[in-house]
Amino acid sequence: MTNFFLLMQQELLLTVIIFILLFLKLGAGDIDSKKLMTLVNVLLAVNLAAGFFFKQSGSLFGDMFYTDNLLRLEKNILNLGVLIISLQSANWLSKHQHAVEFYLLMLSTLLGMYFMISSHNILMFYVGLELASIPLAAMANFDLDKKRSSEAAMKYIMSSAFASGLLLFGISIMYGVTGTLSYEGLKEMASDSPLFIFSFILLIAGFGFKISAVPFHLWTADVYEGSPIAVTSYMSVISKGSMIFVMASVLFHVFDKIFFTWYNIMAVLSVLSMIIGNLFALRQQNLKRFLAFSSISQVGFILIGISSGNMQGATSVIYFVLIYIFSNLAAFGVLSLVSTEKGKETIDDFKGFYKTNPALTWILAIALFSLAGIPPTAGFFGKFFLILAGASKNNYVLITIAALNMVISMYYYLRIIKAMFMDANDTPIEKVEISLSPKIAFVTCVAGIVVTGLASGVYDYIFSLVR
Amino acid sequence: MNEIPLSHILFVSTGLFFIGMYGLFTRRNMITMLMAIELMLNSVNINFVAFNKYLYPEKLDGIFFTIFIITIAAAEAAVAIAIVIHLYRNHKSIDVEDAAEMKW
Amino acid sequence: MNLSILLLLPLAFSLILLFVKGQKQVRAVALTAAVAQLALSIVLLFQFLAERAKCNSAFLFESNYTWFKQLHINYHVGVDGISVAMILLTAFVVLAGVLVSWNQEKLYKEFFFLLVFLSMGAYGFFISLDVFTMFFFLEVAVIPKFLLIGIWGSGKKEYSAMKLALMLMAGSALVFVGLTGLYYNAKGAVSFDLVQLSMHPFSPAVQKMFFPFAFIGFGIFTALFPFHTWVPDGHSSAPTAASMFLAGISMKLGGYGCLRVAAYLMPDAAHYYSTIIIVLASIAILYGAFATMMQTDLKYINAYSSVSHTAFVILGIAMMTKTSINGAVMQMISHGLMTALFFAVIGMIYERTHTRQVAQLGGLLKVMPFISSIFVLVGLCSLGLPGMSGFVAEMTVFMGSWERAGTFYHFATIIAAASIVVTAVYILRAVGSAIMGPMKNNDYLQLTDAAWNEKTAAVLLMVGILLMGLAPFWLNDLINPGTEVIMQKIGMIK
Amino acid sequence: MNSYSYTPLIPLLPFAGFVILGIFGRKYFNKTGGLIGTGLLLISAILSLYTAYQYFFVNGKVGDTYQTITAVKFTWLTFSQHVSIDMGIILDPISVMMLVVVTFVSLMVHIFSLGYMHGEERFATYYAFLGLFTFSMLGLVVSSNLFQIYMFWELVGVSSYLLIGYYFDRPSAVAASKKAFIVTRFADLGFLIGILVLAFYGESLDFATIIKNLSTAQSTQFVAITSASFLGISAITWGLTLVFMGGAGKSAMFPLHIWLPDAMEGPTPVSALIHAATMVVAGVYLVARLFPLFAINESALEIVRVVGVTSAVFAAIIACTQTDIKRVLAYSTMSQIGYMMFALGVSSTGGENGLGYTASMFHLFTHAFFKSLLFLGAGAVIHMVHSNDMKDMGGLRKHMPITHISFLVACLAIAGVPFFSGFFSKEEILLAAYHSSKTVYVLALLTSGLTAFYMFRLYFNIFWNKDTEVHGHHGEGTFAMKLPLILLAVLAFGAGYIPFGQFVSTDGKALESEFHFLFSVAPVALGFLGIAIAAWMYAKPNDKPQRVATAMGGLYKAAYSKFYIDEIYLFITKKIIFNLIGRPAAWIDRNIIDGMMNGIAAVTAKTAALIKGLQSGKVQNYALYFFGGIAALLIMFIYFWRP
Amino acid sequence: MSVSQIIFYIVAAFILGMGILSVTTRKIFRSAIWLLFSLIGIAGLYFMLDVEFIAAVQIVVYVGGIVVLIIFSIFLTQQSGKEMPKAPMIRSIFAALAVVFGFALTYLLIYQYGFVTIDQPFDSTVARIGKSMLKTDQGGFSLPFEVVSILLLAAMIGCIVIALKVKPEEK
Repeated sequence: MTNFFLLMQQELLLTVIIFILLFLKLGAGDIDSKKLMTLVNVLLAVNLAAGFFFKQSGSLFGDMFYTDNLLRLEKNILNLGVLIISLQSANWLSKHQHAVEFYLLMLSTLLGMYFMISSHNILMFYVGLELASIPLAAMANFDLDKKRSSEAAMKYIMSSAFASGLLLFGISIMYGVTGTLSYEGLKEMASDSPLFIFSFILLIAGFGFKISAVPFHLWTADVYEGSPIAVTSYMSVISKGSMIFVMASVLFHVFDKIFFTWYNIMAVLSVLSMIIGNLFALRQQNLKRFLAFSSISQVGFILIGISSGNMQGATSVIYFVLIYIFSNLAAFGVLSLVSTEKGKETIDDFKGFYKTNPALTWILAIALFSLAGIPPTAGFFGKFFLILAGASKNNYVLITIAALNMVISMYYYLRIIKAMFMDANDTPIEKVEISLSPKIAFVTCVAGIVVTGLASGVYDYIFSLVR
Repeated sequence: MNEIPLSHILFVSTGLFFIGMYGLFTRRNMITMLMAIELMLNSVNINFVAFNKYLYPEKLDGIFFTIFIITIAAAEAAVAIAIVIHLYRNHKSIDVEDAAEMKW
Repeated sequence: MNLSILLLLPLAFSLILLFVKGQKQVRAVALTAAVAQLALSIVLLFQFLAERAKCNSAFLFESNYTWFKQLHINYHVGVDGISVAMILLTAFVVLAGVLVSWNQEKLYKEFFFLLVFLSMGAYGFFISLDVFTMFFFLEVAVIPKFLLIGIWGSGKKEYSAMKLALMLMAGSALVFVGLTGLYYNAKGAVSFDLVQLSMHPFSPAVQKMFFPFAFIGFGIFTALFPFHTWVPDGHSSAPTAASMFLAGISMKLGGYGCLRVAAYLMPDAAHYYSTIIIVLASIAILYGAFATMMQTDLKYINAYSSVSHTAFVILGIAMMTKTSINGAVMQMISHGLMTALFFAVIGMIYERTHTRQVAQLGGLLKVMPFISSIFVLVGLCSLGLPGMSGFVAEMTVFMGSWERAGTFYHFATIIAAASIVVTAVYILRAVGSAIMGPMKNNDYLQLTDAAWNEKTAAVLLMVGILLMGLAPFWLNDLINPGTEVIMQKIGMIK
Repeated sequence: MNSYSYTPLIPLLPFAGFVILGIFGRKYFNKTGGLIGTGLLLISAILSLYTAYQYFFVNGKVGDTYQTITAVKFTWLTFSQHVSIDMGIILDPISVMMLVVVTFVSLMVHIFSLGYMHGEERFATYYAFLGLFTFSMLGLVVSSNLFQIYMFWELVGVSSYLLIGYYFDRPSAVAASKKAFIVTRFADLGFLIGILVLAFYGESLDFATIIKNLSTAQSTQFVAITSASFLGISAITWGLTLVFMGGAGKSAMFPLHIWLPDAMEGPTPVSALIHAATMVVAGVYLVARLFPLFAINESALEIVRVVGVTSAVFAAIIACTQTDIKRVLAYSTMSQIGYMMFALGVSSTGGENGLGYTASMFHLFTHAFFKSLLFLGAGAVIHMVHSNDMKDMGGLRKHMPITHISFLVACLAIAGVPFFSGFFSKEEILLAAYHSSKTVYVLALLTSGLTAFYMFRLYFNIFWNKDTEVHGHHGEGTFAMKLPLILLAVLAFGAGYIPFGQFVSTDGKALESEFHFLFSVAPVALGFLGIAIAAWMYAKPNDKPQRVATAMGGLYKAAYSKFYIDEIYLFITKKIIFNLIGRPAAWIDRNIIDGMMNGIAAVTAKTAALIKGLQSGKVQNYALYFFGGIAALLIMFIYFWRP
Repeated sequence: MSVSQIIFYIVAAFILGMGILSVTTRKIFRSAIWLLFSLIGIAGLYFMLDVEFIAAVQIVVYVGGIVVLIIFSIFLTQQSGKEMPKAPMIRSIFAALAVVFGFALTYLLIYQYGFVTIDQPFDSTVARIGKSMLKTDQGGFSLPFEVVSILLLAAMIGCIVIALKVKPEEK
């Protein structure tokens, strides 16, 4: 029984948090949103800290649930991301009348992701996946008075339903072919038969939908643009990150037999994602939409790391997601502040931003540098190691394409830098006050961006956990 | 009952799946799109049940999967309909073609 | 001496700069930083010479720490004569750059911060013995350049900054691919360590595959034809100190990389591709010179001439004789000093006259004899006047290139040598109409000559030029053991 | 250590002058700069004379042969095991002779300039440049190493550039300085490549070693250089010809002479020093320095000969038509150097065969004095009338007697009138030419007649002919200006009496040159004829010059226009190099190569715009593409890409 | 051909036919009804496959729940009699092509795979299902069961937040 509590400690804690909130909402009626947020943040921090305490691995529920230190770390990374998002969206949430519900939904999706990560059974995976996506659609609609928000939610739920339909069809065929739902069984039964590959590709498409890999990415930009910014950042880092973790472990451990098939699929998807993501990102004016495409191209890089199929690749992927969370959230954080306070989201609005908001400009700049992969930010290390891992399979065409795409991506990141630092603007965005909780979030992000790369301990730690 | 070949059942489910997909592609009303999605999910259910019965009768994996799909489909439909209704209430249209403000 | 000080010092100073307020204080800190760097590099030089006399290893002052253990990435630093020379060059140029930008008013704090930060990148690059670290520092230097040009530049600065950043990024992307290839394909070593890699030879097929990546990649940094077009725009839009750094040091990163990474680690491929590289370099030398001839903007003149001059570095490396490689290194240093000074002087002129168009200037010698004399001197250095660094370097390249027997190589050398005439043409045209000739604008009569900071900067670089020009044996001694190590690897092939 | 260890001082003293005056002159020594420069040079000149004395009369000889003494030598820059640039001073008859000539003429010019340049704004700078030039020229003549000579060669070029462009606010001066530099640079390119060739095969840059290696018939180096060939011409011919190209450029030989007349834009004393006596003979000196190699290669020597004689005749013809007195002198210089050049070209080594060599050096020696005298005299005249054009002059003999007499002496010397110095050296050259090639001899004879004519045309035009108004506010000039004239006049007369063959010859042994009375009849007669014609035409103002010019028709016009060589060059540079190479290169760079880079960016942007339709905003399309993507993957990985 | 086979083909044809009608008819209300029939047909199929529990769930959840929900929302949003607009022609064509192609490909693959059925009794009684549902060890499904409950909770909250009429803020 202790085993049960120790193994599921993160999930249980999260559930407890959800229920605390639920009862608060039901019992206390209108709570002061400031207090509420402090409470949630503290609880999340506790959950985060607790994640580092227990080091147990094992499975529960007849192998439905499995956890080990790596998975704990992955969950903790997500938890950290949620905490940062929570801190950043303080301004937005304090004005929103459904703050508690927002947290309830967000934390349920997080719970879904935990289960998805810990799943050792494809059914469990599916349930976790749906728990992670259905409430997300509701969250996308949280700007209740904005048409774009509803449109985004509609697009998300439709696409997601379609994708899960296909995914389920794939899973059903896979079940038909292998007769098992457990990962152990699938690992054993995986084969090269066309029907299995068929089902496998449908499964990949399901993954691809969540991580928005091209060509399964089309919902991304619209949904990101329309959703409230907190949701956008949540989708782009947490939701995506969780799926990447799952994908890596599923591909590496369950489908290792058909490595050569998925290796090629990953290569194709990665090339497409990088190129298409970059090409679209080039033309964007809206920063949220821009970050959507940039995140698509980032996924391309992650897929390279996944394609390596070795420990180095797995480590690099997790490492990169961590870095990506820091960098992307730093960018979204700035955007969130400006957008909430001043309602400005386009690149043109940010012209001359440096004159009025030097600190925010530097934060955004550092975040963008990290996204672009420029040293000494962590993004450099992340990308370098991903591609290095990809190169271990001697696929230098892929590597070259990736490297050249870094150049293209450089252009659009620098375009924003240019707008902020260099372009003249008569009416720049006025000075934005940064309250305490976003400040903490920014410090965390920037520290993360700087330290995660230079301090090799992080990478080594992840490496030591990877199976 | 085993005289019905599995492949024929699969024919039905596959057919239903793609009928649903066609509906999803071509229906402009969001509610009908949802209906199409339900068809797709049902086809998957048939698959699971048929596989379970015909190939792996010793365990109940397929049956359970079906049960969970049905549950989740209900939840999904509920959220989707909520979103659609919200859209309709605020913007008086549930035609997908009208909900294409964000693009490019 | 612990080489990491070379990194920590600029880093510390750049951080201090962030917390200092007021123009006077900021520039005082920046100046201190630059002087400290120069002092440090001079100390390094003497310690190096003393140490080398005692011990006979390829690299001195090595320190090697594990960085990313699982990836076999080390923080491995060490210097040989070539790197010491480059470090000295950097220190000279940075100090001069700080002095020249003394009166920087717009966003001065950021300006000096970036400048000092940049210098850290350069030092890091030159002391690295691990290819990863080297690459790290290579890229560290890109963004500060972009910002320096884009914020403080002139003309179509945003375009130029972007172009520079993108092309340099493209260069480092190629380098990156080359490096990953090296990493996995060394026989018996999965490593980025330069020393390790050099001990585990690559198969010729591998070399042939990855050499172009590494060489072109680094080549873009050093304005390899036809990837040089960032040079004219970037240099001409940059503020003075940034131009000085760009042309003086940044372009050398490429040359150094071509030599230290591409040629040194992949000698077979270097031989294999040498023909085509020589062709490109010869074209660049002469073509660059001709293109310079038609420029009307002083900065463009110098920028294009940089294309022509740095191609000597490429030529020297591709010729692969000991003398030519010596010459390539010398040319790097010479060009670094010379072009930095040239940009400094152009900056001074521009600051006063607000034009860089040759046609609008004239007779400056009358009103600002110091600046004009330095302009003439550096022009003469550029066209290879004996007694100045340019001559020594170019002649060494010529001699070295000619040592490579074969009509093709001789012909390439002749083409390269022919540039000395064209160089003379454009330099003298510029000098003739900007510095000499009648005064074209009477407003210029009010202009003042160089201030103390500008004089110091100019004299500093001029001393470097003359030191190298008058006593090249000294530099030769410094770099010779380094090139010998390289030659041992390259020379084995024949 | 040998007794010549002080010799580095000879070049270094003027260099010290350059450094001091160059850095501090403008501020601190603008008035006294001249004296400092002159003083330093005086010491240098005394040291040179002392060296000459020591060398020629005390310890230069071992047995009956003058030795080559290496006074100082250290390695400056090592290229490879054998090849290095050494800085050194070697003393042999020609270098010692040149030391004397250079320091002496330079000293005269320094002194003369004290008066001539008095009151200039950049007085100290002028002396700094003079010091730099003297240093470079001295360094050049004592070079022990082929590359060392090249370095100083470049340095003299630069000092010449600086001095020609001394009046930097005159566009013509700027243009002239540029032209001089670029033309000689072009020639130096040849020189440089020649050095590369010789060093490559000779495996050394040291004169002695290179000559030893390449002239020993059986040595490996000799075999290599004579057997290697390019375009059917042996490597040694290439090497020597290219080296000679450098010499021809600096010595203003046809067709690289175009810079010399323009170089007269510089201050006149500078012309006397650089463009008459010293720098322009560097080419001759270079060939003499490498003469052992030239002597064994007939093809190279042939080129030297042809170029020399062509230049001699060509320049003499042009000189007859020019009206700018300095230009006349410039062409005359070119012509005389042509003499020296072909004298080398007709020579070979050893004893009597080396007569041409000795004669060339002899003429170099005498020419230095009378030509610098002519220039200084012209300077004095220009100082007086403030014009270069002989149309503005006439009848000046009354106003400036000392100038007149000294100028006359120099004219007589150059015209080859017996008992004047030029006579002796010229006779020797003619003799050498006569023995070697009759064509050369005839042309040389013709030139000597022309020389007499144009010199006296000059002389009469300046000092006789019409009387001109002279704004005689400062008379004939200061003592500083007169003293050099007098001293040089003495030498212009007396230098010929030195038994030159005793000291300078190809093999270091004394060469007894006998004097053939009958042989000298023809040149002397021609000389007098030339003088007579000049007197007939120009002694009094009349219209004969016009009539003759009209009678000569096209030839006169062509000669007056310097045979359109300048125009040809202009055509080549402006039309061909600038328009057909430079402009296209710049254009290609901006539009094609840079256009490629921009094009990549544009194509990317265009592609991005083209595919934007994918993101149509319609969720059903997204689903369709989604399915399309899956279908594509399915087909790809099920049917085509099975690992 | 046995009776059950014949019944199967009739049911199969009914399911597919209703499905096709449901996605093609222009009247939205009819569309819902055709969907209802199709789902009932599927329930019939489950009966034929001896999975009565699933059939019952199908009837309860789909027919009784989802379709009703849909019909309600149709009433909320639409006048039922109105014809629905047609999709753009090009998309219909592509959709048809994609669907036909996808069906052909999928079924071909399934057909070629040749599932080998084994003749074994299939015990899908409610008792067995119930026991498995709450078992926590091997073969149990209690964890997903619990997770789905949270999912339903979250979905409910989401629906409430979105669909609840926003009251004007009182200030």
